[in-house]
Amino acid sequence: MTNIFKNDFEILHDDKYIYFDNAATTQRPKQVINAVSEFYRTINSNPLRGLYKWSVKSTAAYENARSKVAEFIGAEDSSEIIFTRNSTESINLIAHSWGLSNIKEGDNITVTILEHHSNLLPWQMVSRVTGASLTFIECSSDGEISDEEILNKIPSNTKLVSAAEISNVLGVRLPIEKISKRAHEVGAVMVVDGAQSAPHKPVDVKALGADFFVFSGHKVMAPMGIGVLYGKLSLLESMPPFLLGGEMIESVSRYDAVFAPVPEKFEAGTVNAAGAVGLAAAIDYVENIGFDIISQREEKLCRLMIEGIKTIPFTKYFGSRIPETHSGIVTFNIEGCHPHDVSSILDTENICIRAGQHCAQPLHEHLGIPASARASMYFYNDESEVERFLEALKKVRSWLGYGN
Amino acid sequence: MTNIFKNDFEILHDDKYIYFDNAATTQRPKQVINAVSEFYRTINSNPLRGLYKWSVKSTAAYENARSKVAEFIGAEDSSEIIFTRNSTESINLIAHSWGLSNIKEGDNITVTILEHHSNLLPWQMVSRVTGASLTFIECSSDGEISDEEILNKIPSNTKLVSAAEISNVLGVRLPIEKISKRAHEVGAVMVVDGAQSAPHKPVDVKALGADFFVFSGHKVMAPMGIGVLYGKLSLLESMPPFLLGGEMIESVSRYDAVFAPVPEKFEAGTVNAAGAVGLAAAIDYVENIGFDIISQREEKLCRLMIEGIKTIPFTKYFGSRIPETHSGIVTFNIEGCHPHDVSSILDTENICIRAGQHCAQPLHEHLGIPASARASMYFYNDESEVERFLEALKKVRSWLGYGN
Amino acid sequence: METKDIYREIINEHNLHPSHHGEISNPTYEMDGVNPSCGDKIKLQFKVDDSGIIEDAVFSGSGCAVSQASCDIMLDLVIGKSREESERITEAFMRMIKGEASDEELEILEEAEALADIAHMPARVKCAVLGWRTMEKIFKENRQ
Amino acid sequence: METKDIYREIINEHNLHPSHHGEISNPTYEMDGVNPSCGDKIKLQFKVDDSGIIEDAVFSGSGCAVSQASCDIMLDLVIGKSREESERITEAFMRMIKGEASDEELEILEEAEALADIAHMPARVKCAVLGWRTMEKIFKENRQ
Ligand SMILES: Cc1ncc(COP(=O)(O)O)c(C=O)c1O
Ligand SMILES: Cc1ncc(COP(=O)(O)O)c(C=O)c1O
Repeated sequence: MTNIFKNDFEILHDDKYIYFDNAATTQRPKQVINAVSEFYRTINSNPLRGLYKWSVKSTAAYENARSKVAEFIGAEDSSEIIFTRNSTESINLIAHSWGLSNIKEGDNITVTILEHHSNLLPWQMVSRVTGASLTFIECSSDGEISDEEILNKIPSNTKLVSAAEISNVLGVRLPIEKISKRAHEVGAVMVVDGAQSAPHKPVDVKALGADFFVFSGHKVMAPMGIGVLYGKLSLLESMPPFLLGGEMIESVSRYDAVFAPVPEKFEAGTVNAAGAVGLAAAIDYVENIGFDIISQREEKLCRLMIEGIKTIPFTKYFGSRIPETHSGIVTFNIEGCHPHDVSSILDTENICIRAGQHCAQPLHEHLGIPASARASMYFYNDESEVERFLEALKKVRSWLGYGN
Repeated sequence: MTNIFKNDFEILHDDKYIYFDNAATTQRPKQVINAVSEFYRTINSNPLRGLYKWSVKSTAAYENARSKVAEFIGAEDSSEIIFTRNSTESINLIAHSWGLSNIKEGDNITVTILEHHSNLLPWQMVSRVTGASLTFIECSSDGEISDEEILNKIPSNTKLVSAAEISNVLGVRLPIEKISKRAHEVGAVMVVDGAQSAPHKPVDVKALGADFFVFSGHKVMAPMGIGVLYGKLSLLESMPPFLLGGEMIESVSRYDAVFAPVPEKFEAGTVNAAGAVGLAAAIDYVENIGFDIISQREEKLCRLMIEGIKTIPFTKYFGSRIPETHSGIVTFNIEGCHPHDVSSILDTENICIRAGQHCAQPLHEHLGIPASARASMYFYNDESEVERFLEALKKVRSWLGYGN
Repeated sequence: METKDIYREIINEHNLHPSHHGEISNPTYEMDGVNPSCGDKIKLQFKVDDSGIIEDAVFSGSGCAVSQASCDIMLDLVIGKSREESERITEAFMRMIKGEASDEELEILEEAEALADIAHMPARVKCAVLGWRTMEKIFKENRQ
Repeated sequence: METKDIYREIINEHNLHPSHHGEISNPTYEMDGVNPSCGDKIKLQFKVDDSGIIEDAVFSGSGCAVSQASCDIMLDLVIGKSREESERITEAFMRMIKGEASDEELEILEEAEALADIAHMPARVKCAVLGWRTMEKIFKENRQ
């Protein structure tokens, strides 16, 4: 193994396997796995509640993770960081708490056609419950969003706009700054789904114009079961709690309760302190590698893969023609071969890719394809893997019974 | 270290510390810590979605955990098991999904005065939103619930009854079978909060008469961030989903979605497969020790502790006079000493106990005490620890400046 | 059998050259089936005579090779049979997919037995059973 | 200082024999403070003259030794001082608790300086600041 970027990832040491499903979930370096084990082996206890040393240390570790996340995405104050399970829960929290208490009939909610179901279904729900309209910003077949779309699809009665920073299907980065500018012009709140951006590029919630920003730990090498919701302090303070119970209270009587301040107000029940500690270790790991190296490697791999795909007959890829703007994600189809069969065949060569609609059915309908295959890479992937992948891809059609 | 029950718990190897806060969260044996690490080191991937070997194995590991949980609590079918983050989230799910769609003005909800806030606040919310009344089953100062209370406080307009199987303050077991019988007589749905029972005794949801049953992994030696909601299949099938997004769908269009069958319907976003695998390892661990040994040890320790406390002046304990019915939990107060100071002083002797209201403020008000101290033990604790605890307890008042 | 061999020996033929792909007019029963994980959609159309014999049946729609082939093989098997027989065959198929079928059950599955190895591709089981589940639903919703 | 020494040398005395525990009639200001994590509830009553000098002040309610003692020490310090001075003292106290106080700040804290070691008991910081936060609130909500 000559790829030093795999050193810390034991699961990747067996060169037999090529893991190209990083947009679904990333692998965890030993530093993250060990940070979690270490927590359990040395200071495990229920944070926030105990007055003894372990609990004080657990609390400090948990709050340190919160500060680290705040810094990682440019939040002003660590109490703007709420720990959740994943991006999906973060968005549901916004929808239930901010959405249902601020959006009314006659209002509008705008999303883009590129959204992951997790950033669509909660807004369908708010629209259904409140009677607000739901409007879609469309994109070109390459995933481009025009200025006119932004202008036209964010009408003045818009109360909330939600958009992914990077599409999990096309890898393209959306013009978030322009979208949030327009959103703020009409007085709407801007939600940014950073599930696919936080792992790949530096995030600055202020520069993005994000009033809310969400991401999932497991997509940035942290453990499963820990996610983040960033919200502007003034917004979070104005919102009712979502889940109820545990330490999110100030006082409770039989029929009523007074809630704790932000961020505790939104963290009901025993928190996942070990998960937060793992997320802190993952952020350290990312920052140690550096986003410059991460993007450089991803860009090189995307270029190699896209150039290769272009030479394979019957095979086409989706999204931008500029490989460097793919954020590690290359989605493609082979004529006459269903993506599920492509994935099964590649699996026989121990190549892990995803096939289906990638939780983005409306986008697939918009692009006019029933499903697609997706290879998604991270900095620990390398050129030899891309080459093996391309070799295998060339043979898929013949394995599926075609003459060529 | 002669206590072999500590062998697998590295954090407990340093005899300096006495961990008596097991009702807040338990410690994790190396088998659980390793099962999680092993998952990440060998098959980590996003389950349910992938068509390649790792994802197939992750899926199998995740579903195997589901079956194990189903068996552990006597569920009929593994699809009756929903993975959540913790008991709190499980109860909130029931409240939002079943509660808000089945409870109306004029209906009644009954809980007990012993409930943890997590099993109270969600029902306050349902009562507030729907206009249904909220009724409390009271208990005696020992934590006993009379048959009359059950009869009188579950009137015929009751739609839902929710009760903890074991109180996290008094350790007493509630007469769940009688409560659920009465609940079913009036046609109400029975929710059992098993956060404190699943770690200590065998659970059979059918024998309990539980339509829903919840517990937290972290209280039964599993990792943080994984919890369980059991629901009768017919109920779960009738319920709308709670959190939306990810793989809980069958199909999604721009304005609408069709949801997947149970249990996926209730598991939005990337699941915590590693957490579920850790929970499965914890259940194996519990079953390997055996509940007979677990209760035997807890009973012996409770007896020793309660007998000891009885001999210490100015010190009184709460709950049943029968030490064997305390489920490892001994809650007490020392006259003139605030529980927080007691806990801080014991911490100087490296004894970890909890002080405050233990998320059960209404119960404290009912018992007429502003706060209490709680020592909660598990099978890995031992007699020498209880003795050291009692020695330290005797000195607390003098450390707090009293002549005796 | 290895995945690639399953494709080569059984799936490809039925996927690329299905015998029962198409549409018929005036079917006795018609039913759509969806596999959310792959976005597959098939439509089954059955002509069943008064005595319950399946005179003709076709499938249409798009999907992966596994679902298409399994559907074609299924129709090969049930055309000319009674609904009771086809329900028995479906049961046998479902048990085979779970690796629980008896020798007799395997026998009545004829060519479909080759799909037994789908059990080694658990992620594809849903594809393999799509047609079968849809046929099952036709008969369930049209109890005589 | 070790936790037990903090109790012995400073907390116990003020907890068991507070100088300013009680209630007064006709206070200029009155304010409740709650510490949710321990269930502590205190009530502060202040008599402030026209020039803003704190003539008298008392606390009542129940709570842990740390909050009671800290409150008593605080009142020792501010009685006879102006509201501006007491606000300056509060600021110094808050900075001390975070371990950020300058030498001059520590000086104006006098006996309260002994509570600096509460910083070694992070879980008890909320108890230590309960009275101070409540006093802060009195002056904030009653700006002249
Ligand atoms: C009886 C009871 N119910 C519910 C809970 C809440 O559990 P969790 O914090 O894991 O959600 C607890 C523990 O804190 C408990 O003891
Ligand atoms: C753009 C985007 N949003 C949201 C999600 C949902 O993330 P999670 O499943 O971690 O909640 C994903 C990934 O699945 C994603 O790619």
